[in-house]
Amino acid sequence: MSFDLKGTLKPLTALKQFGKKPHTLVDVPSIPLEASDHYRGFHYNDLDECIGCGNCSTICQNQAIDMVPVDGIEGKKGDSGLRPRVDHGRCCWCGLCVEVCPTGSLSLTKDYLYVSDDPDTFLWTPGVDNPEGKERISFFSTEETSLNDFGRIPMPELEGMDRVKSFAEVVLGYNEVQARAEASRCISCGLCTEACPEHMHIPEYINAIARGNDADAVRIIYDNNPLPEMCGKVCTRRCEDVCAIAHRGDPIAIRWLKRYTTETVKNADMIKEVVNPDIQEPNGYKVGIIGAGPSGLTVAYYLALKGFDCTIYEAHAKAGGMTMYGIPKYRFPEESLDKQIEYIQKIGVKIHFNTKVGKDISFKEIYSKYDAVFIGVGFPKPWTLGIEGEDLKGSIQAVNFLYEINNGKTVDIGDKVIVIGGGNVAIDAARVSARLGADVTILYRRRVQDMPADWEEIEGAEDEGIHIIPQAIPVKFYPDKKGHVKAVEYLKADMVADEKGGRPKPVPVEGSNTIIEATAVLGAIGQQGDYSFLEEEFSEKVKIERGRFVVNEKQQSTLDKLFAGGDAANRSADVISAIADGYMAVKGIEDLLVKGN
Amino acid sequence: MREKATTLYIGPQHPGITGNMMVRVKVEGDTIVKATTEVGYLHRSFEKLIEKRNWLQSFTLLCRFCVPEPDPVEESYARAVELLEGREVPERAKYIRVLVLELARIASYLLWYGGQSASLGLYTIGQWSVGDRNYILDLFEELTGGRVYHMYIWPGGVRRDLPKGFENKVLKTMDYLEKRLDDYDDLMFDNTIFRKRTQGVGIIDKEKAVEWGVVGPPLRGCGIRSDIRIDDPYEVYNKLDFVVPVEEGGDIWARALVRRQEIRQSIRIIRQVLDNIPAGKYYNKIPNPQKWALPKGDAYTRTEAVRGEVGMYVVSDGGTHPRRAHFRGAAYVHAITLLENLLVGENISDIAAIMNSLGTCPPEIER
Amino acid sequence: MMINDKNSQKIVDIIQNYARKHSLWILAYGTGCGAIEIPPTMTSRYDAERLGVRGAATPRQADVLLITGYLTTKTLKRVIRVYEQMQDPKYVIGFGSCTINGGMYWDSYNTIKALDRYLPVDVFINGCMPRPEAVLAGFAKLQELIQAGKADGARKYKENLEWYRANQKKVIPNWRMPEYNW
Amino acid sequence: MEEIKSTIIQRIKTHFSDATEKEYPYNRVDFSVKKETIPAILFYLKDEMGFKHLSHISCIDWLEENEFEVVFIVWSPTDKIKVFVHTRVDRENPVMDNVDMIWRQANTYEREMREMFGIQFTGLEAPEEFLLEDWEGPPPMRRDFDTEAYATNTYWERPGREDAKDIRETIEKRSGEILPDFAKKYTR
Repeated sequence: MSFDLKGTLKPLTALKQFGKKPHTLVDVPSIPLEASDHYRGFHYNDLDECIGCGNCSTICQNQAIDMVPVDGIEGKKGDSGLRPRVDHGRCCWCGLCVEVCPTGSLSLTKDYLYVSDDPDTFLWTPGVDNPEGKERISFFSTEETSLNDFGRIPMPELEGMDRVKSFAEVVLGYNEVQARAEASRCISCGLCTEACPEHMHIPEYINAIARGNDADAVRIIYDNNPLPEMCGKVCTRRCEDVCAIAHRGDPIAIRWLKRYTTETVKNADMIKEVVNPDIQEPNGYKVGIIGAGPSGLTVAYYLALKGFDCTIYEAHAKAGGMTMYGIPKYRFPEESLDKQIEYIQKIGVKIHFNTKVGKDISFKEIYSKYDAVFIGVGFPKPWTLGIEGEDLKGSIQAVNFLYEINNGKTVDIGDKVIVIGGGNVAIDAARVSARLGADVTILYRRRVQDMPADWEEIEGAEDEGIHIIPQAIPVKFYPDKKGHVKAVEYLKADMVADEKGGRPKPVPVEGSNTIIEATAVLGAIGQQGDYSFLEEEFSEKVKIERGRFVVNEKQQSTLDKLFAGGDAANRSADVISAIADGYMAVKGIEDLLVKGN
Repeated sequence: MREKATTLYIGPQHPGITGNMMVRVKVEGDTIVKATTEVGYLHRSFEKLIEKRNWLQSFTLLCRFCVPEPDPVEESYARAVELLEGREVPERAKYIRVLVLELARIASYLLWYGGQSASLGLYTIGQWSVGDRNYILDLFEELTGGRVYHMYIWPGGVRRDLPKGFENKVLKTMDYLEKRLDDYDDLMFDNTIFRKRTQGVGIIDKEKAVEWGVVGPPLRGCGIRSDIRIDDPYEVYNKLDFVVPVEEGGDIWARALVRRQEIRQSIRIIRQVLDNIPAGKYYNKIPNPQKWALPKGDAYTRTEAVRGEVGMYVVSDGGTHPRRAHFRGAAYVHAITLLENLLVGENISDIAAIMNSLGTCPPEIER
Repeated sequence: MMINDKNSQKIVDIIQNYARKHSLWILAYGTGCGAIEIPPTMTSRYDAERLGVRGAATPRQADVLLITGYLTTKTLKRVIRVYEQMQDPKYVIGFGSCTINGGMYWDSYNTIKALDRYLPVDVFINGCMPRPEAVLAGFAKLQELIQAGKADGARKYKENLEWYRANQKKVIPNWRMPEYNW
Repeated sequence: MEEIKSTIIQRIKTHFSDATEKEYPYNRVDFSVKKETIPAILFYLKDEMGFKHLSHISCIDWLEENEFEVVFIVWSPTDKIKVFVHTRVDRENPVMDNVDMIWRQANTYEREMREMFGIQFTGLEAPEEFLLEDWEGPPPMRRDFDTEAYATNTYWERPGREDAKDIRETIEKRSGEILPDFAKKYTR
């Protein structure tokens, strides 16, 4: 074996490193090294931003995240009141919880040092136990990086200027692919269920849609809502306001998904087949219901399922109440209402049409004939403006206008219509007028963003070429020679902040009078109740405050066997609240009659 | 005179810097006559656990298959999922992935420098190379947020874009490393101890190599030019200019030489990537992970890691959870059947060196 | 060393603990994935030897058993045996989430979840995986505890041997191990 | 590429009448065969068609169909093509032919499948235990084995997880919503 001189000496070149500055970080561990700018260290949670949706807890494959109550944080609508607590004996610092956090409140910090001899101290709540973490956030999600799907699947609609040509339904509805995709965006937190007056099982039916099981979705929906197609089309959807995804993106289209599901069942027979309700044997109790609006129908449906004998008295020729006569057909076609009413009738509910209580039948008779009575008569009477010229020809109440149109009649409104008000009725009236060929202007006394109408409706109106004049207070209607309305004078208003902290008030500006021409004026500033059917002996006993029945949490009025719901009892003035009232009244009536309390 | 055979247990505490496994060797004198491996010290049952993990959650788990070099596993999984779903990956993401993979390759080779030389009693190189490896890990930390487990390559692209000024930092580190590699050479490849202990030791038969399932540097050390980056190209490797080094001999020395050249090729690839990386999106967003279902089917993707072919066989039953994500590690073949074969006739003092040169990685065997 | 006089014993303890804390030899038994951060800790950048921490080849020479991450039941068996072979004073460091509450292997059928049920752990280091700085901080903490005389896991183990043994035998069905005579 | 693929399909189909093929757009061809054909088809692929490299062997438990699927993935270094050979094995009586004489490393895969799925390979010579030690439960990779339940029963876990479920219950409690039973399977 020969001696390898080069190979023996070469390693000695390591000596040339002698005297060079070492790589060693001599300060560690007494001064820990600062982690890099994107380091995934311990969690930090912004407690105010966090809504406790629990998505972090769901994504955590290590089950390291628990949702726990935290001192000083109260739950409210859109906030569960719980905050994530992280078990650092489970955490793997993958940061998926950060990527799926819908609000972006959860983040990771640069801190990574924690050493202890007690293994139980590794369980702590980010944000509560490390408030200093706020300054050290290094790994966070933005709208761009977040794994939540923030973009809503656009709803197919008729084009703005096409749709004013007819009363065809504007919204075309999702097809199956679109519905599955939209349902897949949902993170199933369930925050929405609390905001819904009826507490519908939203995450469950959306999950059923996402998994491709529409029949189950329908069944879940019918569990506490007998008029889902109505809700699917015209609901005020408070659920979407609190949607977790809405914090950084478009809320899940809960309403459209419900609409999609209900459209998969084509007729009343199919509904019955799919829902397959468990109808109980008749129990002998009889319940009378006044008004076939949403609340009345709900009461009738669920009581009928429980074996009660239900009879509805309806003044008009068709059921549905305001949803039938107040909502234009391009939003809510008659067929879809008919389908649902037919289904409810199939369950065994009797409806007497064209029977106005107080005229065709007395309230007293109903009250004595039935074991319990539910009043869901709604607000049929419009408020008036109380200004000069309001009773001129051509000045029409918007509700009446919509009633006539929905009844298939014609109303002469000319070609220049002014609508007064900013609620859904105002927008509906405006859009109907546009469909009748008129040039429409809406006068509203507050700003556009203050309008109580749905933003989708407002946008829809704008798309259809309807002008909105905000901060305009009408003061006078001018007649032409024939006594027909000719023009409207209004004052511009300034928005003045309310001292008590309420919403800003419009204050008219003197001398800002403007006059615009009109061939018709539609007033839509609200409706009120009409309880003239109550005989004196009842109206004395039943307490009515500010135009509404005073009811307890079971919708029971001051008379034991009299229940009330819908607009006649609550202030929400929407379909879903009416249904919720009906659902509660069912419990109340059942408790009263069957359980006896 | 025939000596009596004795049985020795090498392990389970790290026979080389390799991970926990045991080799039971029967020796006559100090020559091995029979070797049996025993594994299972690191079996965490990943493939069982993913039954309860969805497609996204699985990704954080699967990268832990191989600790020294997790990125090829992430890459394989991400690509398998993309293949199943038909998801496109932006061009920029592909370049970033190559950058990450090559950085991981370098980091892993630096660890190998330490392990291979330490297994032969040369400790200085390890002090240097493992220390220098920290500079690569610093880059990873800045890019991905983690030193060891990056969880960076995921289905659809990569998790975050390159931070500002990152390219320059990479180039600086590469310049530094290139100089250091020459220092390592002085101590390792020019060292007579290293030569004498590696040349002619642990020879793999070239004729049988492919059949035996040899892949990666050991196969190239047998004189067979085989590299998945070229044979079955993925990401943007077919757009990059690099050489797959080949050495004849099939012994530890040849394998070491292959690795020595490969680390330089990786630096070359990284420079090209940084020159050519396009602007644009780095990620095609996946849907809501809770409800992300993949179409029914299966996919097998292969990636060239430092140990050779690593692959991921992913099966979907159409649901939100993987039906199966079966990992194929190079060590699965190298460290069991091949090692048992190779050790026969060798000296016991070479066991650690042979294991290191094969890229033994028990966590990827046992999963 | 035992001295009858209380005050002298105190001084002896202080000197003894001081000596002990500056010579922590860790057993080179990287049990889980955490082993990957040990080479950086020991090499030039972090250079744990500054703290008196260095590797030891056999259990008899080692002071510290570093459990670097998850332990499968198969490894646990070996680890227990190794621990019992170690000479006093001896310490156990639990390294990473998996030793605290199972980490990401919380539902795995083959790994133990809480290390302190099976071995007396003196210090837990958080992280998955902990950075070398955290490892060094863990050693610093251990040194602190040793100086304060609180790192008495080995004593706890002896006193509660039955409890530990029962836990160990629950997860290791086939014990087949020599019982060390304590 | 397409040419090579069709040649492969043709050759395999003429030799093995029970092989059904499935084509993929990239360099992959799949065959499904009866389990008895496996050694023969693998021999043929390796010795006659140049598929020298055994890339992978995998097994999938199709519990619903009461079958195991065993997949062999082979690679031809010359043609640069992957061939997948699928076969199905009855789950109740999982017996298959051993193929480790074709590729020695198949031995390791078969040991693992024997341990993890309980598939028996006739003539397999290997130590009984592979990854597990003193395992008494069912083969763990079978889908009917519940690892979470096993882990909870066997290992002690640190207490502290009070609400592993969801915030849904909290909200339900607050709002008074009553979730019907049939809907519960859709709660996350």
